[in-house]
Amino acid sequence: MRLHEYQAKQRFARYQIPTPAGHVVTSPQDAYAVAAALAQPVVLKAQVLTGRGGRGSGVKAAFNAAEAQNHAAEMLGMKIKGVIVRKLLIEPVIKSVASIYLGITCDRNVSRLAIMASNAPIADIEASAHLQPSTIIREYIHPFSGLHNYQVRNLANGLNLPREHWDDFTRIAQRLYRCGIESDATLAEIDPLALTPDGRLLALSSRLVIDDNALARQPELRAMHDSDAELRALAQARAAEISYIKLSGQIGCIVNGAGLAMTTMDMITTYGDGTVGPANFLDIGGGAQADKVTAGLHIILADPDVKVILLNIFGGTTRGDEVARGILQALDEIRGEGPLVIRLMGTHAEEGRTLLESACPNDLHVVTTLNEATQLAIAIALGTL
Amino acid sequence: MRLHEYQAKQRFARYQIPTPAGHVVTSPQDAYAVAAALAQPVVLKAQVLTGRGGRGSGVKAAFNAAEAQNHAAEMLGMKIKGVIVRKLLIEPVIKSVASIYLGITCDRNVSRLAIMASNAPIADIEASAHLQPSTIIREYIHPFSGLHNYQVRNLANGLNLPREHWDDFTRIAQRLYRCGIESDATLAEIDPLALTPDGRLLALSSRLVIDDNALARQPELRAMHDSDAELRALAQARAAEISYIKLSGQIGCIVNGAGLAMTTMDMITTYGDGTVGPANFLDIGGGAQADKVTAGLHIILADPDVKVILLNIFGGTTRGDEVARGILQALDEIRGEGPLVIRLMGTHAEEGRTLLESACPNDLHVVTTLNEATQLAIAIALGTL
Amino acid sequence: MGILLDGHDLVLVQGITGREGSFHTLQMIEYGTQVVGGVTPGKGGEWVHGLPVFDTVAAAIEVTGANTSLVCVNAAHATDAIYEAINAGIKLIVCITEGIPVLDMIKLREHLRLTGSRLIGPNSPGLLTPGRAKIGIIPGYIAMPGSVGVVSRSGTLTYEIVYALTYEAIGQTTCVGIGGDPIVGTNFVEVLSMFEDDPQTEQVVLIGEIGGRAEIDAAAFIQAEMTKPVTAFIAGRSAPEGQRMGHAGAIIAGREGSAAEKIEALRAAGVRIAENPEAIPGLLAGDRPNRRV
Amino acid sequence: MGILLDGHDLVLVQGITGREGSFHTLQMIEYGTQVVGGVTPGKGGEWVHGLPVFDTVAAAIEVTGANTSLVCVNAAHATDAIYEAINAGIKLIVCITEGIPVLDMIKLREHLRLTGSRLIGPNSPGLLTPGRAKIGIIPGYIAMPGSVGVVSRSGTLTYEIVYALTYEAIGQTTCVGIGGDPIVGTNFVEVLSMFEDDPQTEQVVLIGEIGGRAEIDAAAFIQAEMTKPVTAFIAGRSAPEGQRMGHAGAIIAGREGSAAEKIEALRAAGVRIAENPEAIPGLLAGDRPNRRV
Repeated sequence: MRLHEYQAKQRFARYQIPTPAGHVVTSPQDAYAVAAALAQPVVLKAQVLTGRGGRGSGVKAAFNAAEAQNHAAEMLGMKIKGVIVRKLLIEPVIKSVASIYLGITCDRNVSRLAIMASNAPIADIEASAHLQPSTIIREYIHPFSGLHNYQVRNLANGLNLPREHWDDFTRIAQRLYRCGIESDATLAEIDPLALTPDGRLLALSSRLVIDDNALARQPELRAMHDSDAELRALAQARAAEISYIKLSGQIGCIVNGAGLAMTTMDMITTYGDGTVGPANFLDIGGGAQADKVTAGLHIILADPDVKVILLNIFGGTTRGDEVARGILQALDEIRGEGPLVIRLMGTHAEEGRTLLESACPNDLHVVTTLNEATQLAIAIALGTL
Repeated sequence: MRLHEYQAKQRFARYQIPTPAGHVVTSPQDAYAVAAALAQPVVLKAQVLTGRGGRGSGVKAAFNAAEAQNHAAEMLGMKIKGVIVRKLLIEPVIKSVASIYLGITCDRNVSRLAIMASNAPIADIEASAHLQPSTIIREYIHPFSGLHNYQVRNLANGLNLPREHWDDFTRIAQRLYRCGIESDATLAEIDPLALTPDGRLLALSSRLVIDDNALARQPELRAMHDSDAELRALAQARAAEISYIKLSGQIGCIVNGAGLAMTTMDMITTYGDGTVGPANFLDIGGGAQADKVTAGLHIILADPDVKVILLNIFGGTTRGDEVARGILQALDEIRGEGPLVIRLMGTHAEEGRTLLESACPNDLHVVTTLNEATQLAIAIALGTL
Repeated sequence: MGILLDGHDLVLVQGITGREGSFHTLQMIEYGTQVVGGVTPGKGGEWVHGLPVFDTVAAAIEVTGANTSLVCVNAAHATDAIYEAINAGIKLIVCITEGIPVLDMIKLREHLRLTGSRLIGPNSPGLLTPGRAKIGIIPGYIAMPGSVGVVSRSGTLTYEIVYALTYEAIGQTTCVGIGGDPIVGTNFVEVLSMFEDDPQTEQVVLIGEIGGRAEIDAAAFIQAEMTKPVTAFIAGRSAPEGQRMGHAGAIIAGREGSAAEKIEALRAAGVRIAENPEAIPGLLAGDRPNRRV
Repeated sequence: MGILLDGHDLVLVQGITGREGSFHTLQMIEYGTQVVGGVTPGKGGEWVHGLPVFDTVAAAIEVTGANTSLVCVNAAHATDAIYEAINAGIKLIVCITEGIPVLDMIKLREHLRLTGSRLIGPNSPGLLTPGRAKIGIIPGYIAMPGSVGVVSRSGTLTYEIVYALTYEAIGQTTCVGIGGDPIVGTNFVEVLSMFEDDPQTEQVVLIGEIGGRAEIDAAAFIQAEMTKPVTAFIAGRSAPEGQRMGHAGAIIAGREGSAAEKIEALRAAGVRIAENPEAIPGLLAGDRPNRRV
């Protein structure tokens, strides 16, 4: 779960990581007031949770309060990657004589956290954790003894950071580490950490991504999640505890199991041959529970791109007839329209398929193999059936 | 550094370890008020830092406020092992259907913390850490992965604690562990942890001993130290960063180095043969700094038992003449009275001894060997010189 | 006989009194696994499917002599259960729990390095030696005894592929799900190495997916150390960058972890790559009977 | 040649620019130790006694080839310095720092177990091989080359006893101070074992004190494994229970750690016990020249 930049900075402030004096506003009037109070050039940052936000069209500078108000009027309500901007973070423009990247993430290949620093921005820290470009200085953090000061000094040394800033840099890195660990962050980064003309180190931009698996023990952070600032479908999926990713094709997929869902997606892409593709990735999890099928159908039916739905269930230890009854119950609740291809496999799958075919014949196609299912869905999407 | 029981309980409360609703008072009137407000039988506990306080004459029960006031009047101002009682902790008397000992300390022999539990009180947990009486259930805590819940369940199982209390017991043990670790405690104990008739677990008595070596990074705990509640000489020694322990003999010792100080003490005891003994252990540390000699002399001269002072310095890499000048400077500052035996060894020790002999002949005896020094001091103490 | 299970496996189910734990215990017993007991703290003394339940793993081992454990405990308590199993001396631990926080796994992984215990998972469907025993939740009916070793990061995709093999009458020695999390107790290379050493296993099917470099490491190992043929399928060729595809571990970060990269590395190591799961049986080495079951 | 120092010791001083660090660096150089440089974070590029100062241990090793380190850093930064030395590959680390918190030492001790580095100390005077080299603060003039190994938990008491030996013209192979803290990197048994294996060492003097059971363990080792005679002195026979006697480690807890208990165990293991330090030379085995220096 990503935090907004302003939320990450609030969290940083609790760990005494210095950040600019920022405020969040939701109206142009407030933007004027905040900029006027700051009485210096400001930067306005749209707070949306799409990709690596806080860059591009989502950031504007203003020399005075009036300009800040104008920018805010423009920015509030605009869409960034489909999400409406509802909040702006306004901060003073900070001059800097040097910019440092400092970030902590998990390097899964060595099963450790890595702390990385660079004199240039790092585009993608998770990737950089393993790749080793020479411009990035890196230290692995021992899972038990933690981040040592000497390791931070190694970073400072590698960055050629003037020594009078080493103590400051060490404190900030240790606080970032503690903040990250105590927040169950899979990514904690400062980009850039600016060295100001008067010799302070300041976290100009910040990013915290919280491990979804740890949200249960991080109630405070979980409560910070802003579902208004992400796509509606994502928020719905999160609530239903299913995994959903919007793609650009026409075939809505509902699959149990991540690997099988990706495989379904891959096969649609291959056989679709550039003309037809998957509308989404959607994994309802290993079992085949009716409520998750229902939630998945809800999300996909709301997607205007979808022309046909492909439901691919491999029942595992769940009996096929039970799965079929669950699907029928879900369809009954939804009462959605449009063609549906169902591929059902597993123990007693045949009974399940019979049940499905007899119960609900209109627009419903029941098949056995993955190949059949994919090609049938593609044919329906192309209108060639 | 030991905390008062009330301080330990305040600390426990911060970690949500349940304790009785106690208050500290410094006057009989306040004792009346607190007992009246509690409106039930109370226990008054003298808050002094001598040995395993909070037991024996330092604890009294009262059935009502008037009785509490009377007890308080008696207890406040009384001396326990030489220390005046200035504070009383007043708590409601808690009924219990079972009492558990629960404590965490370092078992130096395995270089780990051990958590121990028992259905009977443990008189000396540090000793018990290694000794393994069968009534004590024990789990070693891995320094990196910490205390696991399953380990606490092993304790609960061994105690035959009814299962409905396991979750509660686990929470309390984990909190005690966190409190101990985060307080740099060398001992964190609840004795007893009472099971009340209504099924709650409550820390009736608590003890926290903080690692002296960690006080620099525990400023809040260091500030809690109550030097009014320990012997004056101990407080002085602590302030001067020298190590002092009062003993019952007549020969005041000032030595550099703990091992050498103990050896000096041992030799006085042996040669003193039951008639004369060391008045104290006093280690000014490995070097031979003048300010520590001064502080040591101050403490010893204030001890009415002392008949003669034995200063035993092995100079190590410090030159003997420098050490001698330091001693002379200290003696000059102090202008104390009474006989003094000085044994000075190390590089250039002879020059040092000459310097001492020529500078300050009255009542000052300069010797070379440990045997000479000890026997001379004993002779002086016995008046046989 | 297959790998990991050696016929002397006395299995404990941690979380046996739960809905899942109880269900899969029965499935395992029916499949022939020697389940000897279970552990649920606070429920010691109860019985599930005729098996004794204990409060602690230590007590369970003392009574039953268990040496293997299935951890079927929710994410909040799963690592505690695993530490308990490790520190009580259990040698093989299979964890099916999904959703263990990554920082917990980092610590646990380090702890495992220092002990003699092996963890399969977490977020693993477990392992199954057809006709003999299974630990975990892989459905028994999809498999049959034979000479193909299967190792996978997925759950239902594994079933799909094992079923496809069985459908073509191609049996398996052991099917191992190593789990879909970014940090797991046992990786591809370790399982490949066991298959290489296993006299029953003649060839191996590897089922990978996007994210991390486990398949790249596997390719390096196959090239350097393996004599047995390997066929692979990699899921997620069409996955977008930077998105977590269901599995916590399935995410392409920058240039790293894409299916293309992995397929290339495996091909270079001499591995045959299947375009889809149903193509795998046809790609296997040797003359296999192609009859329907 | 003595133990621990092997003649190829290239020594780094961590904290070389401090008052103590600088002083003892000079003392070590004068005694013949090959000190090759120092480390003080933020002072790289400076020079002390003609030796280069580096910001990090890694840089110092790269330039000087150091394989040994003296940690002469205050308690707040000492463990960081030790971890830095360990993780940079230093094999022998001597730490003279007093006052390291016990929880830090518990962690460090565990970390040391997992690495190939040896720590002497903390709160140790260091070690000295007479006439050859010393690492730490043991004064050189108190010692002379010979065949007695000395191992001790104390500082000045060690000097006292080594000096008493030298005064009687009884030379030493190596003098090792293992440190007076409750948790130290190297214990009596490890050093005794090195003396047992060292061809130059003919007998050993062990200087113990109250607290813990290091001397009890030593007694067991002496009885079971040692062929060379051992003479011991134990400080603190008159120490009261429950009081920390200067050294963090010197405390009698209940029935454990008393001098009487230790003396009894050592005696039972065939060790001669000295009643006071000056009695040690007279108790040593063999015909030793008894002339004054």
